[in-house]
Order: sequence, then C-alpha cells, then structure tokens
Amino acid sequence: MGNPMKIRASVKDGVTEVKILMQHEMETGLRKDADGTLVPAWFITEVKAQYQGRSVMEAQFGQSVSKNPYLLFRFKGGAAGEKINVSWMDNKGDRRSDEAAIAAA
Amino acid sequence: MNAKWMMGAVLTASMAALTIPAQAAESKLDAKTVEIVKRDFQDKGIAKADRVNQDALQAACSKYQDKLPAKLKAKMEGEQEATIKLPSDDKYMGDWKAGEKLAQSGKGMTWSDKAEDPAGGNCYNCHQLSAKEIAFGTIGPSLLHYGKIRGNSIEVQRHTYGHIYNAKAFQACANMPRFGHMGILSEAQLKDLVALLLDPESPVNK
Amino acid sequence: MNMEINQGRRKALKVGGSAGLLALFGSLGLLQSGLAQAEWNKTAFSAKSMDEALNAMGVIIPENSASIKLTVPEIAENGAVVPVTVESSLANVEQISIFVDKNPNVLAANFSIPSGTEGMVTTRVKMGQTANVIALVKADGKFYRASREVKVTAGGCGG
Amino acid sequence: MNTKIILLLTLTANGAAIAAETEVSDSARIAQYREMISDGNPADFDEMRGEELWKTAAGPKLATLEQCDLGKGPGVVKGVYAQLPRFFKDTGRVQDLESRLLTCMSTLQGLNVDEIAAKPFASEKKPSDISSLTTYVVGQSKGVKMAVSVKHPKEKEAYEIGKRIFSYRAGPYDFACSTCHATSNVRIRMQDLPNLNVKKDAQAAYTTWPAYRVSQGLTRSFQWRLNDCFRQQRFPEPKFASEATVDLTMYLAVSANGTPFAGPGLKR
Repeated sequence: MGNPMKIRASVKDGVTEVKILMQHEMETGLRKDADGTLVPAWFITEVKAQYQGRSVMEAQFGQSVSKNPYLLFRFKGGAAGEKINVSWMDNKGDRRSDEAAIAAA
Repeated sequence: MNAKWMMGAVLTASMAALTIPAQAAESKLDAKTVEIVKRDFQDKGIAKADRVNQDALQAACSKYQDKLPAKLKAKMEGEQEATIKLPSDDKYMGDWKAGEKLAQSGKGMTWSDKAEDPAGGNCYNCHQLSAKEIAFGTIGPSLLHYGKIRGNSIEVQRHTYGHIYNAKAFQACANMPRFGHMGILSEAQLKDLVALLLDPESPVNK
Repeated sequence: MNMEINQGRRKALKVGGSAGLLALFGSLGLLQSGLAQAEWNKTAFSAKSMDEALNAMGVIIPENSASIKLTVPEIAENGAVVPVTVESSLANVEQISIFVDKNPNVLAANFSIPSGTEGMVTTRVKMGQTANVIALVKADGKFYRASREVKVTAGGCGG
Repeated sequence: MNTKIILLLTLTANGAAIAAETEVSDSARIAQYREMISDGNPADFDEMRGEELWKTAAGPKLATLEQCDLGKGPGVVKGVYAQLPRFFKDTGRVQDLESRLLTCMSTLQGLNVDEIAAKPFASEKKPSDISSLTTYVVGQSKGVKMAVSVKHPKEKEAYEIGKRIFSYRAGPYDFACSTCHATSNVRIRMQDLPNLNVKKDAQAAYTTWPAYRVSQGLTRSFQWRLNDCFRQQRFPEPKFASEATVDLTMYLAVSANGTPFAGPGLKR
C-alpha cells in the first residue's frame, strides 16, 4: 500500500480544477545508488480520477515522470462538498486510493 | 579659556571611556567567535577540524570584512606575492581542452570528495569564460576573450599563471582561492587553465 | 500475460489501416476506460526514439499545430523536475501525450481525456539533458503536435 | 521587483510560445521556472510525517512531543518558528528549532540525543525524524511575521557572534559565507545568490527554508542548509545544532525580521 496523496479540488464557474500530488519514488531503473548498484525501476504506471462514478482523467506514466508526480486537470461539473476519487497503480502492482471533497473556489 | 579647555578634556576623556569598553567588547566577541568556531566544527571525511584555523591573511580579511587598511593590504599582498612559485621550465601553456574540463568542474576538497579525487577549477562558478556556456557565475569578472584582448606573450603567461596560483598577491581579500599556494591544483593543471585563457584556439578566445 | 497478447494483436493490426488504429486506441484505454489498467502500452513506454514511440502508438505523422499551447520553462534549474502544461483549443480532445526526445525512454506520460474534461493537463517530467519536449494531441480522431526546447543547466556550485 | 513579477505572470499566462519572442534575462527565465514549479510542494508529505511523529509516543519514556515548549509554552507550535532562535531559561541557552527539539526529545522522551545529532539529515534511503518534525513545526508558522528578538543579552551576543561567523574566512579556499552572500546581484553558475546583509534578500532566503529540494527529492531544514554551505566552503562539518550554527541562524533570522514566514519552500 502506497503513501497518501494530496488532492485539492475546487470548483469555479461550473469547472472543477483538480491538483494531485502523489508520493512515489518514480525510479527509472537506470539510476545507480551511492554504492554503484542499479536501482530497479519502480514507478506509477496508471492514475485514474473519478467523479460520481465516472472517469474524469486517466493517465499512464512512464519512467520519465518526476518523483512525487504532480497532475493538474479540469472538468466540467462538480459542486462544493462532492467527492473526487483518485487511485494509482505502480509497476510492482502496489496501489493507492484517496478521496477529497471539492471546495468552492 | 581654561574652562573651555577643561570641558574639552572632560569630553575627550568621557569619549575615550565610551570607546575603550566598546572596543574591548568587540575584541571579546571576536575572541569568543574564534573559540566557538574551533569547538563546534568537527572532522568529516577529508575536511579536518583544523581547517578552521586561520592563517594571517584569512584572519585579517575576516576582521576587516575584506576591507583592509591600505598599509596592511600592501603588506599582505607583498607576503602573498612571495609565495608564487613559477614552473622551473618557464613554460605555461598546457592543454586548453583539459583546462575547459577543469573550469567546468566545481568538485574538490569538500568532505564529500575523496582525497584521491582531483579538484576542479571551479572557474564557471564565478566567471564567464566561453561564449557557449551560459551557466556561468558573476562573482568574478567575465574572462571571455581574455587572451584575445591581452595576447599571449610570455609576460602575460607568467602573470596569468601567478594570478591563478595566488590571486591574493594582487588583491589581498579577493574572493578567488589561492589555487597553487593552497595546493588545490597541480602545476600541470594550472598550465591547462593558462592555456584555456590564452590559447587562440580555446573557446574563451573564439 | 495480457500485455503480451495485446502486443501481438497490436502488431497484427498495425497493417490494418484505420480500423486497426481504432482498435489500437482502444487498447490504449481510450475507448474502454474500464480496461485501462491492463493496457499500459509497454512498447510505447519502452521506446528509445520518437519514431519508435509514435509507431508503437499507431501514430503516422502528426501535424504541427498552432492550436496546441505547450508551456515549458526555457531553462530548467534542475532536470529532475520540469513542469509541462499542454493545452489545446481543438474541439474533442481525446488524448494528450508528452515526450522528451533525448530521454532513454522518450514517452513520459499519456493522458486519456474523457468527454467533459478539458483538453489540458499539467504534470512534471525528468529530463536527462537539454532536449525537446513534444506534446501530441489527438482531437476528433486526428493527431497534432507541438515541440519546445528546454535547456537543462548545471545547478548550484557543482560540488 | 514589481515589473519582474508582472513579467513573470505574463510569461506564465501566455505560455512559452510568447516567451520565446521576448528578450528575457536568464535570471527571469529561472524565476519563470521557479514560478511554474511552485504549486504542489512535496514538502507537504514531510509535514504530514512530522505531525504524525509529534503526536506519537516514543522513547524510553513513551511520551509524545505535545508538551514540548518551543518558546510559546508547552504544546504551542503555531507561530513559534517566526520567533526562533530565542533564549530559553530552562537550558540557559539560545536555541534554534532543531536544538530545542533535541532538548524536548531528551527531557520528554528520554531519547539519546547525541545519537540523533550524529545523523540528523535524511538520505534517499532513510528519512530523518528530527528533520520531519522540523518541517511540521515550521509549516505552522506559514504567514506569520518574522519577529526574532535580540533583547536578552544572550540573544544579542548570539547575533553578534553569528555576524562574525558569517564573515569568518578559513579553509583551503579562503571562503566565508560572505564570499558568496555579501554582494548584490551576483550568481554562482546559473543561481542568483542572495546578499544576506541586505534585508530584502535575507528575508526572501530565510523565509523559504526548510525547503523541498527538487535535485535531491528530499525536504531539507535550515540546519541542513548551513551544513551544506559549509561543505561547499570546504570547511569541516559544523556540529548539528551547535552554538556556532545557532548563532549564525540568529544573525540570518534577525535579518529576515518583519516579513511573513513563507516556508516550507520548494527549490531546485
């Protein structure tokens, strides 16, 4: 089970903006540690965001996404107090799912 | 007349009374600073605790915040100039390509460096050198076209070598390290840097 | 296991023209979002060059488009975090992909944009050196691209 | 300053497409980069970790740090960082946040603080509890105006000694803090250097540490900042939370007085 995400969502003029910060090492598999041993690849491959059971964003990541991935997007709809659910899965099969309420901007 | 004189004397005396304790307090703080620094720094890797011990030049520049009184400045610069050892073969132009590599490297002599790792020249940290390297510092003057402007006569070569060897000979409290005097760079490395600055083929002069 | 089968199917479909492409995008998770987790495009994410990546994604030759706004810093103080925003004024944006042409794996991220979600995304990518960041946008079934160079500099004192 | 901000906003709003056609200095470009990464600070995660540690019983005495007095009474964390370092009666010393946390970890939790002080910084393999605790406490002063006192004679003395350490030249390179940080508008390589003798620069620098360091993927404290400066000065290592580091912090913190604290920051 991964570490918690930070999700901030706010609605303004009928558009909800979602900002997600995930906690993940995002190891490329190409980096050597201080002892010179190759650090195995370990990165988030899939991110899904849902609002009221429907998908509002689906992302697939490769090794080039930065450590602690950040994602911002906007969708039509959403109201203050309603929930956004975000989940990710990494290449080792680890998963994490978090929820946040939409705030009024 | 007398009264005036007396008042003046009293004033002078009381001013002295004010300044002397102030100076005493200052030097007490100076002494305490040295004491604290000597106690609170420890060996780590190649950086041993005794590195905080100052030589005369470091102590003077610290005390006067790099603005030495003229007399002291001249004395210090003279002393530093005497440390410069020019190469016995009187040859100064090394390999500018090796010099460029040295100039790019900011490594050397930190506690995370190893004793056997060669130090870099740290040049780009403070100076502009070649036109194509945009990541250059501005703590020191731009050295772009250094040789193009000055030519590369033997006198210029000697001066350039000497300046890198001990910049404090020319400006007592200069920011620039004393690369030769402090044993940071070898004679061969210093020559490579001279070539970087003076060789007409070097990117510095393009 | 699933991935392997899909790879094979993809190869078989590559010659199949537009119908094949449609199926491909399906396999990228664009049409059937429910299947997305099994559909991480290994070939595309392992691609070592732009050609290879676009090939793996079934993209022929995308057009450069002024209707894609790609916002990246001109200079990144550190290659570990390079912010990228892709925004398109095109209607019906279905997919946004971000590439770094000189990275060991050129495809950084792929975003499926469901209807109702705006055609924009911001994320952060790693860059090993000065390179081009390329945005690929699919809108109304067609592919468009935009590209910008980001200079990655030596940070700090280099010690 | 204002024009710089306006320029920056314009750049961000209109995107790089327009930026390319505008004559902008490299420093402005770096500022643009910083602005673009300023949202979504991973230091938040270290704050969360620190808060958890603050509230978790630990050490031989199985106590939390919730009774720790950081200057505003036991348990108060809100706004304390904006008034540190300060003189503490119980220890008879001027202490910065880390030094004070060590005191609490020793007195409240019974932990061996020498062990903690010997390895105080996080590495990519191992997080640091004292560093996360610091990030948490610091985050509770966000927006609070810096108001570090030099009223107590010991505070005044710490400030004076810190000022002297700032220009203390030593080591094989003859460097002091002042070598890089006592001139305005200079940079090392591509990075602008704050002139820490100038209030505006000191404020901008001091109030954005601790910071998540993008190049290291770790949140770093002010003690770490000083430690790494001394490393690059080619000095030996300053002992963690020692008087020398606290005094230097005092000098810099006082120089930052009057502006709201803005950390934890996000840096290259």
